[in-house]
Amino acid sequence: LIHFVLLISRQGKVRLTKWYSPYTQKERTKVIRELSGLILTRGPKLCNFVEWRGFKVVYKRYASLYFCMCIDQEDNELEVLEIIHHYVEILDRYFGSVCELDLIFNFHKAYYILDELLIAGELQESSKKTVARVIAAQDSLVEAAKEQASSLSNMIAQATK
Amino acid sequence: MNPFSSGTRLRDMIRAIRACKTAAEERAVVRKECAAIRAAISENDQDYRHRNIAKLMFIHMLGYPTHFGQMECLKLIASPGFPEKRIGYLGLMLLLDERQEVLMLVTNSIKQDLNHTNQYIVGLALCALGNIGSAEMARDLAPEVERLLQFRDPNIRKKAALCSIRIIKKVPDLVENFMNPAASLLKEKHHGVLLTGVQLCTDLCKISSEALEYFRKKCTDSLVKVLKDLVNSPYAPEYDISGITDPFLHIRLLRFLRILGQGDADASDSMNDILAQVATKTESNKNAGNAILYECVATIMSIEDNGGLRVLAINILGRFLSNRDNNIRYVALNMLMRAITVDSQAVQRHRATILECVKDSDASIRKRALELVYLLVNESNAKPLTKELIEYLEVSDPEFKGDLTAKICSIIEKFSPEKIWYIDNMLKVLSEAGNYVKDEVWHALIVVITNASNLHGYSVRSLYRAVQTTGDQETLLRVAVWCIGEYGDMLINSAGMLNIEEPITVTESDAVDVIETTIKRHSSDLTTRAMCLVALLKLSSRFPSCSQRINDIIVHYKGSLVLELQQRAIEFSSIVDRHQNIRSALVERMPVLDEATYSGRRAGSVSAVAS
Amino acid sequence: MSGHDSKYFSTTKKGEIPELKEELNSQYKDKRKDAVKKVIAAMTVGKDVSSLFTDVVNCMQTENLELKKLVYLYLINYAKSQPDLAILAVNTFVKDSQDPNPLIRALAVRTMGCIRVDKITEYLCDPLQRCLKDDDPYVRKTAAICVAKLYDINAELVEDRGFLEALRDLISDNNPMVVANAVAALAEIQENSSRPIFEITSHTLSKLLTALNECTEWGQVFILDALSKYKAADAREAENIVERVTPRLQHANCAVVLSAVKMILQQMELISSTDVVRNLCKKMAPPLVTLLSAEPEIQYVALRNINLIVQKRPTILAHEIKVFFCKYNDPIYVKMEKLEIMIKLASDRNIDQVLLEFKEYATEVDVDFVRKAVRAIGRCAIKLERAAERCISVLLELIKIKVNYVVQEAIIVIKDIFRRYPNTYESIIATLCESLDTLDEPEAKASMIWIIGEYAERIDNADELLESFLESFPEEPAQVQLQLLTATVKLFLKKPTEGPQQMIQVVLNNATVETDNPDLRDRAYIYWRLLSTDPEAAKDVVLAEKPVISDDSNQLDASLLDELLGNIATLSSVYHKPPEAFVTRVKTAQRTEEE
Amino acid sequence: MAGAASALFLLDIKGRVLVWRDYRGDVSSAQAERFFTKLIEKEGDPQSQDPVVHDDGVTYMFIQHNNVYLMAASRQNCNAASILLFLHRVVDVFKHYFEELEEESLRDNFVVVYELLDEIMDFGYPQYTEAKILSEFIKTDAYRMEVSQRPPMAVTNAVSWRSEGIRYKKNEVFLDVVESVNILVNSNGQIVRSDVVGALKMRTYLSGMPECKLGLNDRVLLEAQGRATKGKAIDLDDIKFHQCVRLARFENDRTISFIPPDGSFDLMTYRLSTQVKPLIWVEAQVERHSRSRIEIMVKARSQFKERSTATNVEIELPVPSDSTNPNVRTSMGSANYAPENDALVWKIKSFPGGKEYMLRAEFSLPSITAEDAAPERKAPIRVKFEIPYFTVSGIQVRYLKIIEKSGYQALPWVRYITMAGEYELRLMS
Repeated sequence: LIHFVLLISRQGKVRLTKWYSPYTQKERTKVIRELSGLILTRGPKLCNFVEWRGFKVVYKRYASLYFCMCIDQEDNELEVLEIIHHYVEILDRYFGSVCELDLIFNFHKAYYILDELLIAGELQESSKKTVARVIAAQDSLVEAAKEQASSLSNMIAQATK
Repeated sequence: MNPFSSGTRLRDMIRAIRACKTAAEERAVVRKECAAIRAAISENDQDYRHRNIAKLMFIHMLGYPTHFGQMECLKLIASPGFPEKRIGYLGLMLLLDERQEVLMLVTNSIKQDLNHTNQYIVGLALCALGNIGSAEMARDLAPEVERLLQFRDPNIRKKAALCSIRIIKKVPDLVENFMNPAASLLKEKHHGVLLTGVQLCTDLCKISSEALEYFRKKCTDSLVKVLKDLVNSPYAPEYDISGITDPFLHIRLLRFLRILGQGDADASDSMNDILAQVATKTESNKNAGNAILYECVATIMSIEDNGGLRVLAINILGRFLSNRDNNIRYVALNMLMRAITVDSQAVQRHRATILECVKDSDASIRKRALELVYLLVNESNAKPLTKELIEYLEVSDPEFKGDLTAKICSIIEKFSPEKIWYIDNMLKVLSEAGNYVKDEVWHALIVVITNASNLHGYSVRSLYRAVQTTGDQETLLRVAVWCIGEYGDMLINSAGMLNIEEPITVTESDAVDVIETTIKRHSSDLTTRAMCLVALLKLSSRFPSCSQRINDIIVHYKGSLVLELQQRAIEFSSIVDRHQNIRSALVERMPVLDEATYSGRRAGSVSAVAS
Repeated sequence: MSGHDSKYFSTTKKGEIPELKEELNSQYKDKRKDAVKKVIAAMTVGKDVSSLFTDVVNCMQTENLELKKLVYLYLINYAKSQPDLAILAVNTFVKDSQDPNPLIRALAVRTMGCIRVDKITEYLCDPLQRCLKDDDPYVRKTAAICVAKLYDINAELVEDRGFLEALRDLISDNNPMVVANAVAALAEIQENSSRPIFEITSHTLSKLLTALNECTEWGQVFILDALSKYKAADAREAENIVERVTPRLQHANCAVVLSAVKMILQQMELISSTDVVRNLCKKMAPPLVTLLSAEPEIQYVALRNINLIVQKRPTILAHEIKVFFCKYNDPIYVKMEKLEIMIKLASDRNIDQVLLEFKEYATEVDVDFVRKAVRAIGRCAIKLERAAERCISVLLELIKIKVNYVVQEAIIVIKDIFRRYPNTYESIIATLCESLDTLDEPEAKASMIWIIGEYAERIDNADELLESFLESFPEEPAQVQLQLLTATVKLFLKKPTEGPQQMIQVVLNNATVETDNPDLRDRAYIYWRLLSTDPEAAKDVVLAEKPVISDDSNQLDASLLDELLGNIATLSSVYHKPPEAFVTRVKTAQRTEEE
Repeated sequence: MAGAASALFLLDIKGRVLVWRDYRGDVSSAQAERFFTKLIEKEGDPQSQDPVVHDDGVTYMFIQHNNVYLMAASRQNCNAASILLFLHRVVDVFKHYFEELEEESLRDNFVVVYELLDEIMDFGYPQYTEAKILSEFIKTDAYRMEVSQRPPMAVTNAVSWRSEGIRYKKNEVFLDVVESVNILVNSNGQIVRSDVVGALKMRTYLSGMPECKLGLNDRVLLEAQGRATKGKAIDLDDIKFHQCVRLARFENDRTISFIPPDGSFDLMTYRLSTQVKPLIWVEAQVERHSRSRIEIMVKARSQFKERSTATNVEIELPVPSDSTNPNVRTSMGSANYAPENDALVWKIKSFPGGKEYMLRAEFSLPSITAEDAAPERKAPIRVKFEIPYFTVSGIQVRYLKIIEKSGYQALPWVRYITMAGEYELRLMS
């Protein structure tokens, strides 16, 4: 079970947080602070796991970003690394060679994609293609609604001229 | 429009926040933006509702309060359009969680959306329910979710499967309703549905033994076949990761089999072949393959014994342990901990490597290795291992000292071949890292010393020597103070001298000196000082000639602001002063706490905590 | 005026090192300089560029001062890891130490002193000897400090080569900055030596006091700190010294002011005339108060020191309590220290206003601050007998707000108030008992239990109240267990009825055979033996009259206070600990390692 | 108590080392990491932590400026006051060099930063921090060509703050007497604390090595000189002088004599703890209507003579952090909701003596309260203002004599102004 997903920049800025287990606002802040301190200071060649409050945090660094997932003691750390990479690849495909700025300005999209990948802290889909397809379908629903709205407002504008 | 509403776009707000140099600047920008959003909310501004929620989500991520926006998410969810619902649900999941009462208000909207004709809207509702649903919501909406497990589109079926996991975790008595539909998911070909279906079944089995029996009987063989097909499947680009088809599904199947095989010889037997195949055929040069091997080893270790498979598993771990990749070494150590109960001999072979890992530069590996070393210790290797660990204690960094000390102490307690070894080594730890030693450890040390009547003199003399050289380890001081109080006479008259001991001359006043320095030491804590007072009372009877001097020290604390010290000082000074006739009776040797019953009880309470 | 060095941080290519190597050996000066900059940039971000040692050292022989400085900087960083190669730099160093330009001469000795490699150190002696006698004061002041550096690396060498004498000579130098640095160096050397090396005679004293007027603010601090160790021969000399130091109280630099205060306080010990002392106290007050207008970090240090000063000389700031009232924007660490001093300065005259302030603080949001404010009220009650009643009524008001941590904090201080004023305020016990269930902090629990035991005869249901704690006895922290033990014994001695008798059995059993805490067991056995041998004696011992607790609970003991006052402005005065409590001698550790 | 800093670290806001200089070889860069973990390990933001932290034999002393931490590590019992003050001076030096001290300016100029770190401290002992003089021989790239190859005389001179050979066509001195009124009024309207902090701020444009002498209407001085002191003389509680002022001379005969640095500096500061009547008095009534609405009524009154006028008056009234929809009316000036400060700011451009103005405001509050929200801090009302041509203390500059051996005439210009310092009035709770 993944308890939460965190995306932290090298500067310690939070880029994405997703909590699958309940934590109060105060606890969340504390968790983020503790983990940033723990993870950002680790050297590059060390293993990608830190033990923390009886849990394990699996993290992986991609350029300036640290992707972190907190799991139970008995979960498969190596698989979680693979899940992180899976997510990153989907992001990369979606944004077209993703960079930190994409995730900052389109943070909601990163969440939409994550929601197609994980629910209740469990993996939902192992096909990148499928995720891309359902995201695209939903994006186009949004586009269609926008167009409709703008043509509607055009019509109103025309009518009230 | 409200004069405070800045009407900036999301992008512009993010830019403005990013441009801030200090936390204070950022706080100011965010607060202004929040005020503008509050203004828009109170005007019930519909056009910008989704934009405001998007902004609040960003602000929330930065850690600022956004409670005032929660109702807006509900309004967005209640609106008819997909774009509004999409952002509304996202906001709901981000700004709220299962503990908030406001969340209940959304139950009805979710119910409607679960019945929506647009499958993507159904998907949003499932996702929200699966991620933040409360027990109450789970109960209310379980029938909808159960129905959706048979929805025409696989995209919804897989979401419903994971959503069901949350439901049964929140409301375990609903397990029964989900068993049948879950089992039918296992027949699916769609990877996503199969993946989530296996997961759902696994969780059902974890929650209910009835479910476990049910799945074990009904599905073990078919699952073995599914895994077999997967392992032998031809190249499938959509699911391929470094040459392996869907490692995620591999791992989930292996995990489910583990649960089914555990404690059931028949089920275990039926999966032997496929496990052997996975263990031998899986490529181990990439992470995905190693992840599968790791899972496979875990399954082999857990299911009913099959010697051949275990050897295979231990060999894999051996390879892992000598891998240069720290991740692989870490999981090897992790898995060896579980393997030790199955085959401790095999793990012992790697002892030297594991001990090296205790000194690794990687804190995570160090910690894992230490846990493992602890499990590896037995009567035959306790002495050299303890020696090695104590030596390492001196150079280890402060963060690690706490863990290391605790483990060393525990090893000493568990495996000491003779008491003198126990005492000697404990003294070493106390002198080196006494400030990291927990109460129960030094308590236990005193219990051991008191029970070893032939070592009383030896102990008090060793302690006396130890505090002469290291006076700043709190627990060392406490044990020394207690022993000097209790066995002060043996310190002076060299009673019970062992032939390995160097002779030592200590006068009565030397002994009192130790206590006096300790009680007056600026950094001594309350417990140590309080113990000093008892020690002084004892010494006043053991060394009558020092009685006056001792009373002078005690009297000083009669006006102490510290409750415990004042009370003791008043009582003890009165005893020394006015009740000399009963004094020696009061402080004669303390009854010994019977070691056997005591440690038995302690072990009992420890295992109670552990379970 | 911003430069463009940042571009160097962006290069993270793999072939960086070979590329740099090539550039360092370029035939073009500018290219070489740029390359060295890149090397330093890499070093700055923590990359290991030690493999370029030879190439960088090759750039050392240059007319360009900036480049030279960069190469030196590199040497300071890496010489230790490449001691064999470091020798390559020696020639240039020695040459530079004779350069016509004083900047370069000083730079050379300064840098050589920073390179802690034996081979370099050997070659440092001659240039250092020359530079100590250099015509240019800038070189001499650098050389003076360099002697201390050398002493840190190789003390024997310093003593053998007569550097100590040379350093002592510099005290009479005509340049104030040279004098100040020589003093700093000598003081440091003295600190690490058991032999007398830097003994201040009345002659040097006078010279140094004169130098004070002319040297930089930092130099003034060195000199004042060194002189504060000086023991005047008699009151007259002390007064003389003080007279020459007092003008420093007007210095804008807070460190100068604090060091001057230190020196004055030291000399005041010798001055017997009460008039002079009173006058000096009056003089020191305004500068001490002004320290509170400094930056918050300095305020913090000042407050920690003022805390010591008012313990020794309470009169100095007796009338200035208002400046210690907390401002809204004071950082929490300043507020906490101010509170501490407010307690110390509270008096019958100002207590009403102080209480109003404390009450205000007690309703703030910062939990630690609120706790401290509540405790402060109690401590004032203990300190000021005539104000005790007012303090207690404020505490009771606060208890009524029912904020959990306020209640617990209040109970902790009220038990002290009871011990300070026996038989005066016990009427409030009933109010306290109402909060019994809400206590979850050991200290508060222990305090409440003590109150119940101590006043068992006045509390009708004392046995019930204590009994409610017994069930959880094994899980309680030791502090609470010990108080429960004592309280039960008291209850039994006061009301030897059936209930308490059973309770005492349970408690004694729990505290002897059911625990491994040796201290608790000792305590319980002593009670047990006492009760069984001589119940009358037990009463006499346990219920003995208590001396009233003293009101100076938070005072340091006199010898420690004096030691700390001698360390005003230093870390020791900030920590309120003697230096040896936090200074660990790294050097000795290193030496034993080498052996 | 000899003791020195071991190293100086410049860290970014997340505790990563930007530049550091090792002075004694007994700490490593790992220390910076330990320092920062130590800092964030405790709850709350680093700004609320003690500025002196001890960990495992090393003491860390630090200050923050913009997005940079300046931290000195020491293993000895060093002079904490001196080191912390030194860190503040380092900020001044960097500001002089780079205009602003922040992460970017340090990165962009790391070479100069290293050079400066080498010069301002040696073996952990503060050496020299006069930015103006330093910039004569340590220059940034742009000015590199003009670098002097020798240490300026001033570095080691008794007059370490001024170089020789300064020339101006027109010799002028500007002297501003600025008094800040600090006041704290309790919620019951009682003045808890009040004092005045004054500063004589100088800007000098003088040639050569001028000798200056300043005369004030200081009662002690006037009495010493046997002059009549009725009404005009003032008592200054505590005077602090710039290091250029001859302290021993002042101690002897209260003469303020000095050779000034070039440019601007604070010649002296003083403090007056006599209680002053609050120049602007503010009363506020706050009414909370359940959790939905809050009403504020404010009266502001000027309590100084009618012939003076306060300008740029700003009254900051605290409001709950989630206030919405302000509705404000004022009898004078304008009021704006400033959510960045959780306040309503009432600005009055010109506020003559003896006047009273009113403000009424209403805010609405959201119905949902924050989960585990900390109770709101009880902020006081804060007031800012300036009153030109006026000092509370009545201090007067009687003369400023400037004597230089070339004998030029220099013009002194003197101005007076009073302003609000920490001017706080606690709200009724």
